[in-house]
Amino acid sequence: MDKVKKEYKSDKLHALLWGVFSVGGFIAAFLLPVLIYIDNIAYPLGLWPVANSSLIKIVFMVSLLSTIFVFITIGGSLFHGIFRFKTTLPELGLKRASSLISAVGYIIIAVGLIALAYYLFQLYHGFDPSLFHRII
Amino acid sequence: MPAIEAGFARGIKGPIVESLSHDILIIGGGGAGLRAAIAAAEHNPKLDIAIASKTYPMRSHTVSAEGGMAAATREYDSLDKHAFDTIKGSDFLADQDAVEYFVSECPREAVLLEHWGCPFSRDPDGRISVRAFGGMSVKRTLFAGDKIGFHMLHTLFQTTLKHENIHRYDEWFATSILVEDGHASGVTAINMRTGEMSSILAKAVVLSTGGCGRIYKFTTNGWIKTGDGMALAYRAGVPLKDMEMVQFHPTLLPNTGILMTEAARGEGGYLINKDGERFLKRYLPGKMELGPRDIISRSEMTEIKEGRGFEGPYGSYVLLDIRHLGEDVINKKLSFLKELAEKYAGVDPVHEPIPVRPGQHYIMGGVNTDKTGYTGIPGLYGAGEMACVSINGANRLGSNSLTECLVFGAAAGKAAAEYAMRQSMPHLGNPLQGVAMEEETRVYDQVLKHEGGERISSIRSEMQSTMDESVGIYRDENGLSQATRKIAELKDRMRNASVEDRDHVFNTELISALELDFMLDVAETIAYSALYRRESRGAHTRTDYTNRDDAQFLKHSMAYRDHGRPRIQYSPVTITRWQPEARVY
Amino acid sequence: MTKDSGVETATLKVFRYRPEVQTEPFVQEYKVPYRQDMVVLDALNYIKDHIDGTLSYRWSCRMGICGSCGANVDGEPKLTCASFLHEFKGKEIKIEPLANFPVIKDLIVNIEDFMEKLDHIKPWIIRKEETPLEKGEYRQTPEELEAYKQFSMCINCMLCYAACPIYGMNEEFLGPAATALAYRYIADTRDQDHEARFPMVHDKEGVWECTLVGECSVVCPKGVDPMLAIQKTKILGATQILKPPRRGK
Amino acid sequence: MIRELTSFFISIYAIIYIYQLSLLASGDFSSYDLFVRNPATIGFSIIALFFTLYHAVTWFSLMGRIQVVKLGPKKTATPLQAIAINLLLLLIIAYAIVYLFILR
Repeated sequence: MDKVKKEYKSDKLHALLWGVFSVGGFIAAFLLPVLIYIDNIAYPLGLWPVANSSLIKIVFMVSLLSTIFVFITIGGSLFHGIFRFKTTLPELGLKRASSLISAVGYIIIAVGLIALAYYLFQLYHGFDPSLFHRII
Repeated sequence: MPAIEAGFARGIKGPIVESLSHDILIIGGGGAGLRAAIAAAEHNPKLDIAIASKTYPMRSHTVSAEGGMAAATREYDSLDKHAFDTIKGSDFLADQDAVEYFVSECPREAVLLEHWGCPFSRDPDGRISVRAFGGMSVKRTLFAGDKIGFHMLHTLFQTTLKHENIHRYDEWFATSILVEDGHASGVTAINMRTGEMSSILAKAVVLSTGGCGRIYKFTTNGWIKTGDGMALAYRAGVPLKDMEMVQFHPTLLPNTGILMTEAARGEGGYLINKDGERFLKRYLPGKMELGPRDIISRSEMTEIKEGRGFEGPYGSYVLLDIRHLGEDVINKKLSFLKELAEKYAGVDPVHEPIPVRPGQHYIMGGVNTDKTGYTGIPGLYGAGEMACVSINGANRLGSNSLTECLVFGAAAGKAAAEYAMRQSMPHLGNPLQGVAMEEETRVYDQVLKHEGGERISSIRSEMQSTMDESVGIYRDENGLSQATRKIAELKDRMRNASVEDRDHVFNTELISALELDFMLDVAETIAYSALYRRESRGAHTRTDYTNRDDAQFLKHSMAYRDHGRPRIQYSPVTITRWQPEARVY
Repeated sequence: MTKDSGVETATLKVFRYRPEVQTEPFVQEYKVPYRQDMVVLDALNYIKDHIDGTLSYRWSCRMGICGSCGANVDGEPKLTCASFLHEFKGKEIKIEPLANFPVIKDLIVNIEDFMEKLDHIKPWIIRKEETPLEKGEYRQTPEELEAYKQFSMCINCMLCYAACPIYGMNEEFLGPAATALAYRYIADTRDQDHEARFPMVHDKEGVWECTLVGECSVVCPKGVDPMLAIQKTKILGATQILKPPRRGK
Repeated sequence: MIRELTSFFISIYAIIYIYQLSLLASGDFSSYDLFVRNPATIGFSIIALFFTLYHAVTWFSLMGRIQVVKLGPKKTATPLQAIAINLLLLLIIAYAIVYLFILR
């Protein structure tokens, strides 16, 4: 009858990670579809809204707003996708490997975010605007 | 393959392996027992309190109560009205001082339960909602959908977890009360998980084991309701009071005996016969479906006897029709009833009436106690359906039983706490050790290892059929004396019964045998009390004595155990302000 | 179901474990007369009464409210009192103890782990100030009741734990029912210290372990939807870190 | 399993997009052009779009249950209504982005 009571402590880090994951879920739901459509479907296939345009029209244009938009959308989606994929692995009976997979997942997220920030920064500062005026 | 539990295969370690002790020991973890534990813990946080129960507390049968709990909480209501309704409902067999105490404590207990978190249904202004109930003159039944018992039990159980000084013995089965120098000093109990018997000593023992519905075949009661506490107290020398007063609820599903809550009628449901008429107009013109349970059950039987019932594979039945209440009310207030009717009767009550017939539901009688739960044996208290204070007399009004568990559970817990604070802890020396060892011999040598050959299930089944047939809604001299003879025969045959399962670990068959042994004693007191009460009062209906006879029987039957058999005596009914009158609704 | 000498019968293949008789579990087959309206529990009771008194299982109310009689029926956690034989028509029925719990005997499992977790989450109303009983009940509107009512419907039957693969791998995981009950009190307007339960539910092995499998909510016989409670609790945890730390205590 | 697949496609798409950005950032626009016009890239992107929309629907249905959508002081949306409202919101946001970054 003498119970050893378990010590409980709020796990703030996990709460934060889950919070980012959750916000990432909204980002992936609301913002990602339109980004995929414009940059990787409409642009290469010449569909609306980039059809009949004399200019290259992709979402990324050199403005602070579009830079932030791409960072949030791709960063959030990447975090959400990897985090969710990683958490579903234990279901598949991969519990034992999951801490390794977790580590790999977080590394991918970290490297991805750094690369994303790096390229966006590079583009924002050193981009040749004439590219956007190339006639299709 | 599921993982198996290693380390449980220990078996018994030999004579009375351990002696455990607590200030207060509560046997039974249902509504009354949990309330008693909290009352004692709050009365003195230094007291060491234990609840021993043969099931986990949240499995106790309080969980099945559906309709609600009565308390005069509204401005249009009064304690006197509640008291009079209860006394009239009891056919004037209730002790009126006890009823007055009961109704005065009900509102307080209801508020306490609410403060502890019970999710009561609410009015738009935030007050606890009330509904009408059978035999109650005004709306005073507080409810939580149609699962008040479930919510009450879980609220109480979870509230006991708050108290560090309440310990639990889950799945321990008490086999006898240890009495030393006329004082209750604890119990012998089997730890079902290991099969070991221990004595649990205590300065005070509270019995709250619930009713004994499983004596009957067709009952709303769960498997665990085998009258253990009644038999324990009876064997320890406490009389069982008014045991002939067995309540038959009017609306059970014909096949399973699953209860269709009285709240269905409280909310405005109809009872319908084969001719499509609300037949209660012939029996209860003033109250119709809001009449007391005994009269409605008899009315249904009369309808069936006179050919106005329906015939089904499980006997005759009538219909409970709630279609006119509308889907919204049914979903909000009777959702459990809907779920049960759909699942177990294949009937959607929104669109079809539900087949119902009367069956055993509750026992008004029980261990004789006073208002504080005291049984007359120092240190021994009782509360809940198991006890008979009595507030229910010859017929309990629906929704009084849950508040009864709270009011008298609290009273017993407090009285036990006060008593325990004055006492010193008993020791397991002589003669207690000897008594405990005798009990161990009885359980393990005479019941567990006995080679007899007769199945306990066949004895149980015959007992249940006898009770259903001869000690049911209608009774007569012939049937009752046959029943007493049959039970005596079954008790003889019980000595020749054997269990197939000889394991110690979780031997449910051994527990069933011990329960059956208890039930036979309790059944015998019911049959004898019914045999000698030669009148009709409340739920006790004699076809050979059809009238109430206040001159001879305005008194309580008291069944004492005398050489293993009941000896019936009578004790007076306390009348304070309400003189017996004809019971007309 | 098969016709056996004119009588329809159901075949139950029951997991047996009798630690005092045999150290290893085994499977025993029973044939039970079949009726359309029989539940699995009726079949078990028939076996116990007429065929084999040693078969051990828990049950009581047989109306789906006491929570005793859970078992894995054909691999799915179910209340045996609420699973009809006809649902399995045409085949044998495999009855096993609830998964993820240690077996004590036959279909009886040890649920002490849950009982401790229930104790730990403080499943009672915590008040900073008590109101005297004379002032009556705490007012709570039907809408406020609705916010937690569903989560107060848990009968502790343990089906959700038996269905949860995460609990199967890590018994330290707080699990579905305990979290649902914690949330039930967190969401109750009468409770005045919701955060008292945050360390338990937001523990490393609290809600964060849940990967949204959702089986708990599928098997729940009372519509509690523990997965939903876990998600709501996660949101509380994530928004909690944005708030300033609590003072005192 | 579809949930794992949606998250898989979403993360792979994000990684590919970062690669595309790197091509742009290198200043060699033709390599970017060549990459996004590759039928394999387009094919993958169509699948990714499909799974992202699927993710949106399941996410809205889950979130609709966790955070109840209110239609008025007394009226709460049914789960289906909540999904519909969110999908409508998705279309509005998508058009706003198209307008902001492309049409303007």
